[in-house]
Formats: sequence, structure tokens, C-alpha cells
Amino acid sequence: MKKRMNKTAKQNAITYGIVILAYIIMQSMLMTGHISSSLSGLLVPFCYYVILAVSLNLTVGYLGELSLGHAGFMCVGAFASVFFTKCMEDVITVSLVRFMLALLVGALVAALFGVLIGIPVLRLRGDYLAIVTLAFGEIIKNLVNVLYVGKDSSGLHFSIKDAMSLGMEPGGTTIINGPQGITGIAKDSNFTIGIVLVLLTLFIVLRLISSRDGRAIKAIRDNRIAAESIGINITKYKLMAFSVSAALAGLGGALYAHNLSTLSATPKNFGYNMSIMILVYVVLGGIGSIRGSVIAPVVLNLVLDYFLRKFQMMGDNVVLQFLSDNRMLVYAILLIALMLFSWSPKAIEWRERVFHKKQPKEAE
Amino acid sequence: MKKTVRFASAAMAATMMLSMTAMAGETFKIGGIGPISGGAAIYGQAVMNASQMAVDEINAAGGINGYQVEFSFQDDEHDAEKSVNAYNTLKDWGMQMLLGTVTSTPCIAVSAETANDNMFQLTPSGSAVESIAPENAFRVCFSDPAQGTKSAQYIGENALATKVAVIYNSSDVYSSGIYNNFATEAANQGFELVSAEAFTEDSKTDFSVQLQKAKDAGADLVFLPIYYTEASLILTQAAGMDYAPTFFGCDGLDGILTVEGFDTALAEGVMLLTPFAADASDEMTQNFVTAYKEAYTDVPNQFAADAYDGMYAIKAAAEKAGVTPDMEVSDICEAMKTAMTEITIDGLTGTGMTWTADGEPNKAPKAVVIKDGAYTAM
Amino acid sequence: MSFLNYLISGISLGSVYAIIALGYTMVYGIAKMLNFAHGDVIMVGAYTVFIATASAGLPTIPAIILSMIVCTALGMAIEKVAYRPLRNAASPLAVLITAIGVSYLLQNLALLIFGSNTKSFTSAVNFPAIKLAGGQLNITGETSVTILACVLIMIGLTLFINKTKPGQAMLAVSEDKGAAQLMGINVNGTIALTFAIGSALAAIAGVLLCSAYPSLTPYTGSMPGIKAFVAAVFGGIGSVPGAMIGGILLGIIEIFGKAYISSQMADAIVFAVLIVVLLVKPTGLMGKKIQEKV
Amino acid sequence: MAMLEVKNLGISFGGLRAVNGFDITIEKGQLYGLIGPNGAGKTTVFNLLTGVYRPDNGNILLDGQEIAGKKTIEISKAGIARTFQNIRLFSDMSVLDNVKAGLHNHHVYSAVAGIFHLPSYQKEEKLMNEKAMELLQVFELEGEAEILASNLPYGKQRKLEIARALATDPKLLLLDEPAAGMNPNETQSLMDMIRFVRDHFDMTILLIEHDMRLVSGICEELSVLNFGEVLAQGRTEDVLNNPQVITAYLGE
Repeated sequence: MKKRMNKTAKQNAITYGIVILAYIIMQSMLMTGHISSSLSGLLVPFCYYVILAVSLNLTVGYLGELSLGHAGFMCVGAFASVFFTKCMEDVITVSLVRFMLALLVGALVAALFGVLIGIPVLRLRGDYLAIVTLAFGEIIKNLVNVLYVGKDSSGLHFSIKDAMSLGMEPGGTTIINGPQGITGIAKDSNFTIGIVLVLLTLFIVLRLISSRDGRAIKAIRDNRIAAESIGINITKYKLMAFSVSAALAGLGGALYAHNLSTLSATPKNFGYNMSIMILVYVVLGGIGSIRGSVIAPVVLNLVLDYFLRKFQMMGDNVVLQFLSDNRMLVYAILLIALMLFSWSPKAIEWRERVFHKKQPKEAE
Repeated sequence: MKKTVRFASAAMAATMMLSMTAMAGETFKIGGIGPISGGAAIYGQAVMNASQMAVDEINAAGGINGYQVEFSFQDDEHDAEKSVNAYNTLKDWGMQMLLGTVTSTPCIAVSAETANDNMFQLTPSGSAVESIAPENAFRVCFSDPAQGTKSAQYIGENALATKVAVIYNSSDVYSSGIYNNFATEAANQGFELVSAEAFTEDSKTDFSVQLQKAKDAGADLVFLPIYYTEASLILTQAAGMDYAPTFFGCDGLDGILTVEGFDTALAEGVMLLTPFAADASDEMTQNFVTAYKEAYTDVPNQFAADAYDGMYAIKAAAEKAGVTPDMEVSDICEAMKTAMTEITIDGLTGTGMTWTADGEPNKAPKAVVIKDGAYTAM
Repeated sequence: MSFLNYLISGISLGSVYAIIALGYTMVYGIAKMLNFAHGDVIMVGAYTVFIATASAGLPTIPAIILSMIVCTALGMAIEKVAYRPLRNAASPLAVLITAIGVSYLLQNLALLIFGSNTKSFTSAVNFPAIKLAGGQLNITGETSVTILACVLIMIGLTLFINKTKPGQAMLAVSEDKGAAQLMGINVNGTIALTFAIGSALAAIAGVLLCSAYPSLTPYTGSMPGIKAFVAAVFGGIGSVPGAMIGGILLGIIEIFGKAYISSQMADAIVFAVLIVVLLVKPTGLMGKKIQEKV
Repeated sequence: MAMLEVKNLGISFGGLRAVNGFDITIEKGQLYGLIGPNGAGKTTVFNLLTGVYRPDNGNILLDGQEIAGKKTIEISKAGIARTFQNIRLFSDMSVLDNVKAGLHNHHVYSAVAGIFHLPSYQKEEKLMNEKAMELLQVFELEGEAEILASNLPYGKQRKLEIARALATDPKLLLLDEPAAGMNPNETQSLMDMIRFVRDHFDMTILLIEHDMRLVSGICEELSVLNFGEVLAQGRTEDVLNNPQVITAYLGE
């Protein structure tokens, strides 16, 4: 019994340790100025991509349902939190306090959407669930794009048509301006807050999956009918996993939004492409492997947004230039190669033969 | 563990190699940012190519203040976050001035960064008001409000129509920005806005509804504050339903005649307010178009022209201010900010262009109409 | 009258979705995978025709046949290199992600080869428009041909699956891969054939898509691909008539949504209808109800 | 009062009458067998009893409480647990966690307590571990508590499924072909174990089985199902000697 607790605890400690170690190294580099702008600019993105990947892994790896709408929750969290920040700019002047509240707002609103969407959607299974979550993500993106919100002395004005329909007094300010979204956002996030949120996410997810509720969630994943037969409430636990996952995505979205001065919903950042990107992190890191979801986004973003970009500045090497100019092409090839290498049964067999003898599979 | 160590040392080596190349040197380092992959690649690639062309010309002619210019362009996939990453990468490279970014929303994000670093920024085509909000940021193109308002005024003042319909991209900052200002100004003009229908990035193949509504509302002019790719589809579909109003567009429509395979007869009679037209007859434009075609096989569009002018504006301002590559980024910026308001340049996108301190260009849009497959001044 | 016009537009748009959805549903039904790259094979098909006619000067029909050959080869190559090794992977997500990788690969290769500039596709259809009610209603030649092609393909596929030996093999593989193998059916070969047919259909879909909406970029196939996928799910993925009906209904819903509710929210409306349909009929309009055996 | 009393239970699937007029009465502590040829509707009866299917008609009284038409989860809470013909374990969870999942409704603490390891979490988890280990010991699985359920050999998987079902603390245990795929030795030890479970937990057990040795060895009473209807019912040896039953099994 003791042995088991130690084992899980040890694995989790390693995961936390990796994050904390990375933080210490990066933060000391930051403080002593031994860090390039491009790397320091990637630190907060690392944090929110990890949060998004870990949270999606809860749905995909532990609930066992494929969601292609994770970016939708990120979008909701981002807009809710920034809207809060904008409205409270003059009320709460301590930026840390305001940001903490904004994060909370982002997570809660996303959780609410998680529940609202989850109730109807979670009855579906497999690919149908995937396509419906994709649909919800696209609906959210579309609606945010036509949303206009303004503020003047008489209060808030809403429109889902155009800026004129707000009917604002002269001097009123538009907070959400359709496709342009929200601009002039205070850059409240930083690496330390990001890491704290990563640790919080890890804490919530790791603790949840090893608790009674986590067992129920995993039981549903492994065998829905058996889970039902021992009295586990399928709907309740699906909804719990889904909404916790949504809330954490909202948290990630809030961090994302407060790291850029502008927030708008485009196919690139909140469309299904982003949902797929997060899914790529999860699958590359290992479905159900939380540590993998911590490492994969960092490695992938380092390759795409650090090394490949840097290649361009490495003298006149034609190959490197080409790779840098065609980052997305490189990404596509890399993605296919990595998937084949890490998932194809033949490749797995080969790896096991070459690198180490096969070890018996153990429970986490 | 072994793997981690290997990875870390590779990372370290790469970082070291990079920091060596980023030494302040004897050349100006100008960066560019824009989408060269993804759906907006068409705009970013034009800017990248034209900027590089201008840089090559400038270097061949002796550079800026006697110093050669290095140009590096980074992809931002038309995304704010990636744009900031691109900016940071360029900063590590030693960028001293930024010609970018190409699209509006990323430009807003990057201009917040350049303001923070006090780096001089000139966007060729970031047209949203907020794109150049900080005082270190300038632009070559018109702002969205300017285009929307001027278009409404032009239509009103020249009595081009009594009933006007609009088809715009409600998921695009540029398009909806122009539309919103057009609609506001329309109220002051002598025409009636009878229909305003949108499309989005995700459904931009079928325009029959938007056209049908314009037709049913009896619009005799359809305003298209959109890019030419979609406009070419709209023109084709309008012809298919025998609807032939006057089509009126902004600078985004420029390029429609050069879409490979497009039946230019469909664009007959289309009017647009634009500072640049690829087949304009002046010598400068013709040289530019020829040189661009030679280098990149494609016909340059509006974005290319903006970028080309932008690079020459940087050159003019840098010469006026007398900046040198050994100066601090912030000092260059201060000098450039002042110099920008003092220069006057004749470019592809306007003659006698000047800039105000808030970064907006002063130039007159040319109204052109397409006749026999070519632009004709109106 | 505008109602009828909208209806015709909806059917035109829907017929394009339908013809793309046929390829989707075919591959899904047999290989049980969402081939995200299908939309991009369509794009390759359209570029092939464009290059063949505009640059190489080939007449339309040979160009289309060439395009079908190119797409078939491409589809089979993708299947062999990227999908087959993952068929027995521990998670079905592996092949889904790989398909997405293939989709990005095709888009970016096209970007590299053909450039980002829009090409205007010359319609491959030589069929006159049908004008009704004194020219008030206009059914374009492209629409007529697309619908005709859809119906022909649908009938062809149904006959092929039900009446031929390889078709029956496909059916067997779709029911139970293991059992089919035991029966001596070449599962790999059957799935490869499915991809070959699906990709040849993609070539036709590409030509018709770009004939109806003649703007061609490396991303042309991507959004119609997703919409067609939605259409296939809508009709009951795996069902050949379902794809046709789903596609046409989706087109009509999209156009009506734009016309009568809001042109800004057309996407949201389409997706909302999809959700409602799936909530009422969880396996789509024509999908088989799957009862899990306890 | 009988532990289980079923009256006139019936269900149709698309016109086919799968179970018709099914009656059964099982007393507390009884070991009851349900036999019949393949396709006779035995598993369907289990599915009706556990709420997987809603019966078209009939009553199911568990310890006097009507449960017909209730949902699976409610029936589980009312006190029926089952195993499955094709084993349904939580294959990617450890053996111990499989049993702990069975204890789900008996040791409750909130999600917040679970995340922050509040006292209620500590207390309940400790109790769950103890109870689960006790059950595993009964089935001689304590040594494999840590390995994944899917890595257990077949016979032990069957045992684990029974352990998990017992963890829900049922009044009635339904076993669907527990001896399927076992060799005679394994079957023998399974029979001992089923008897032990009945005695140790004071359990009422209804089982479906094809292995006549097991049925005649441990079942006190039998029902024979054929074409969805009860063919014979009563004491085991009487039923097995019933000519109708023999015909149904051996054919005409």
C-alpha cells in the first residue's frame, strides 16, 4: 500500500519538479539578463499551452472523449477575463488583484460554458461528440466576431450587428469591437504568474484523477456499461471532467489574453485549428500522460517559434533559410514523422528492440 | 535523462551561435513581419518580396547614409501571438527599425511591443486605427476610417448612386472597419444605404444571398470594402444572376485584374479608390511592376506597393535624420519620428506623401474605373 | 421569387458539399477514420486541372482524367505512407492527428509550388444555364452538372458496393476487419482501393467546386472540406445517400440562414442546426443506430 | 419475504419477443441458476434486472422494493450487482482501483476534498483501501493489487469482476457465465469460491451458466429459459431430469 502511494507521488513530484526547475533556470536567466528576447517572449506562451494541453488531456486521456472545441473554451475565458479587466480598470487599480480576479472570471465563465455545452453534447459518443464540440467552438468564434459592446455614461451597450447599432453617446468607448475584438489590454501576465497557474493546473488535474471522482471518470472511460452497473453516475462525472477541463482552458485563455495587447477571435487563435494544435500536444505527449502534456507544447513551440525562426539568421545557409521560410511545411512533416514514430506498432516494436528490453506495463 | 541533456546542450549551442550574429555592425538592420503561410500569405509574401526588392535597390544605389541595409522577414501566420514571437526573434537579430506588420490585428499587438522598446515602426498595410496607436508607429496605407469615410463621400459627392448596398467581411478587421465608417458617413451623404450583408472567413464561397438582397433592395451601386479574391467571386456570381450594378471598392480590390485566369470583362466598370494600380502608366509604377514580375513572376498588388514605398520612406526619413547603424534603437526611433513628419516622398501609392505626427499618411486616393481591362482615371 | 432563388442557391452550394461529402463518407465508412486531408486532395485536384488546362493547354476532359489519376495516386500514397502504419495503433487519435499533418503538408506544399496568389479557375462546365420564370430564376450549368454528377456517383457507388466483389469486400471490412481478414479478404488492399476511389472522387469534386466558385488558393479545399465533413455527419457518416442529402440540406440551411436570419452568423447557424440534428438523431439523418451489445 | 421476486417480465425488440412472462422467486441466501440454450434470453433477463433495458411489462421486486423500469445506477444503489459474459473490467486501472471504483457510492467525499486532501479524503480513502484489500484477499488477488487489470490472466479477471461487484455491497449478485473459458480445475475452484462468497457475505446469487457440472454442483434451484419463456423451474435435480429440458438442450 505504502509502495503504491509513494510511486504515484514520486511520479507527480517529478512532474512538478520539472516545472519548478524550468522556472528556476528561466527566471534566473531573466533576472540576470542572460536570455534572448525571443525566448523570454515564449515563456508565458509555454505556460498557457501547457495549461491547455493538460486540461485537454483530462478530457481526452481520462474521460476518453475526443473534444475538438477546446479553443472555444479558451476563447470564452479570454474574452470574459479581458472584458472584466477592461470594466474594472478604473475600479481595481492594483493590477495583480485585478488580474487574479480576471483569471477567476475567465475560468468560471468557461466552466459555465462547459456545463451548458456538456449537458447536451456528452450524450453523444466518439466521432459525433468530436464534431459537435468542433461545431460549438466554431459557433463561439463566430458569435464573438459579431459582438459589439460599448460603454458610456448610461452603462453598457450590446449589439450583434455593427458598431452603429450600439447607439452610444458621443464620448462612449467601444470595449469589444466586432472582429477587431478588444484592444489596449493591460499586459498583466508574467512568467511567474504563468508558472503558478501551471502548477495550479497540475495540482488540480493530478489530484482529481487520483481521487474518488477521478476513479469514476477513468472507470467511465474504460467501460461505460460496467461503470454504470456499479452505480457510477455517468452524466455527472462526464460533466465534471468536461467542465473542469473547460475551466482550466478558460484559465489558459485568460493568461493568453493578458499577454498580448489585443484580443480578437480569428480562425488561427480560437478556431478549430487551435483546438487541433492542443490535441497535437496531447497526443504527442502521450494520451493520459500529464507529464507529456507539460513537455510536448514546450518542445513543439521551441522548435516552431524559436529554432526554426532563428535558422533564418544563421548566415547564408540555403537549407536553413528554406526551413525557416517554410516553418509550417516543416511542422507538417515533423508532425507526420513524429506520429508514425511514436504510435505505429511497428515503430514501437523496433524502438523496444533497439533501445531497451520490454518492461511490464504498470498502472500510474 | 540523457536525452534531456543532449537537447539542452543543443539548445545552448544554438543560442550561442545566434548571439554572435546579433552584434551591432556596420549595416542597418531592418525587419519585416507578416503572414507568409496560411490564408493571408498572399499579403505577407507581397510585402516580403517588395521590401526585399526595395532593399536590394537601395543597397545597389549605395545604401542609407552610406550604410548597407540588411533585411529579414519573419512569418506571423496572421496571428497576434506569432507576430510578437516574430518581433522578438528580429530583436535578437539586432533589428533597428521595423517595416511591419502586414495585417491589422497582429500590428496592434506588435506596436505595443515596439512602443515599449521605443523602436521605430512603419506598417505598410496595418489599416486599423489602433495599429499605429503608439507615437513611434506610422503607416503607409490609409486607415480604415479614412477609406470608409472617403468612399462614402466620393459616392455622395459624385452622385454615383441613390441606393447603395454593402457586402463586407464581418470577420475581418479591415473590412468591417471600413464598413462601419462608411455606414456612419453614409448618413451624411445623399444616398441611401439599402442593404448591408456580411460574409465570414469560413463561408466566403457563395455570395448569392448577399447579391440577391442587394438586387431586391434595388441597389444601383454595391460597395465592396473587401479583398480582390472574394471580389472576383462576387463579380462572377453577379454576372451569373444578371445583376449589373456599379461595383465600388477600396484599395483591397486592387489586384483583381491580375488574378491569374480571371475574366477581366467581368470587372468592366468596377470603380475603386486606390493609391496604387498595377497597370498605371507612370514610369515608376511600370518599372516596379516589371522588376517585381521578373523577380517573383507574380504581378505585385497593393501590399507590395505599400511595402516598397515604406522602405523608401524609411530611407528618406533616415537620411533626413542622419541616423547611423551604431546608434541605439531608441535614439534612431526618436530621430526617425521627427524626420517622418518632415519628409515628402513620391512613391507608387501617391505623390507628395507626407506624414503627420500621429503616424497617418497624407495622400490623395485616386479614383479609377476599370475600362477595357485596364484602370482609367475618373 | 427570392425564396426560390435562395433555394436554388442552396441546392447549388449543397451539391458541391454533397460531392465532397461522398468522398468523406466513403473513406469513413470503410476505413473508420476521419480523413482530414480529403479537402486538400480536392485542392490538389483543382490545381492539377488548372495547370493542365491553363499552362499545358490540355482540353478539359483529359485534364480532369489526369487530375483523377494524380489524386488517386496521391490518395493511395498518403494511405500507404501515413495511415496504414497507424491502423493498429493504440489510439484512433494517432491516425486522426496524422491526417491533420497530411492536410497541413498538402497546403504548404501547394503554397510552395503554386504560390499564395489566387488563381481564377475557368469553369470546366460547358452546360447552358437554365432560366425559368422569364429569367427570374437561374440555374447555372455548374449546378446542373454538379447535381447530376452527385446522383451518378451516388448510384455508381451504391451499385459498386452492393453488386461487385470488391464492393462486397469493402462492406465486409467496414463491418468487421478481423472477420473479413479471416474470410480471406485482403483488408489492406480493400482499404487502399477505398482511398483510391475516394481520391478520384475528390478530383471530380475539386473541378466542380472550382467551376462553381472559381477561386483557387492552397487553402481552397480546407473550409469546404470541413463543411462537407459536417454534411457527411449530418446525413449519417458512412451512409452514401446520407452524404448526398446531408450536403444539399447543409447548403440550403447555410443559404437560408444567411438570407433570413443573419449573414454574419451563417456559420453559427449551420453548426447549431448540426448540433440539434445530432442531439435528436445521434447518428445523423440516415445513419445506422448502433446498439452496444451488453 | 423473497430477496428477488419477478412477475410476468417481458420485452420485445422490434417485434421479436425476447423475454415473455418471466417469473422467478429467489430467497435470501439462495444460489439460483438460470440456464437455457444460446439465444434463449438469459442475458436479456440480466439486462432487464439491472436496468440496461426497460421492460415492456412486469414487476421486479428486490427485497420488496419495486425496481422495474428504474435506471441502472438506481438499481445498483438498490442492491443488485453483476458481472458480464464478456468481461468488462476497467482495463487501464489497477486491480485495486477497480475494486475501489466499486466502493464509489459507499465512501463519499467531495471533489474539493479530493483535490485538497482534506480530512474526509484521508479518512475515506484509508477505509476504501482497507476494504478493497480485504476483498482482494478473499479472491487471492492481493499480490496483484498494483498491476493493470488488463494484465491479469483470464481466470483472475473473472474473479476481479466478482470482487468489484461485491464492493458495491449488493443484496443480490448476478453472475453471467462465470466459468466461461475456464478449465475443469479452474471451474472447481470457482465453484468453491462462489459458495464461499455466499456463505461469507451472506449473499443471494443468481447465475447464468452453461457448464452443467457447475450448475448441478452449486445451484439449489434452477430456471430454464427457452425462446424467452420459462420452460421449467424448481429444485436443480428435478429440473435437470425434466424431459422437456433435455429435449430443449439436445434437440428433437
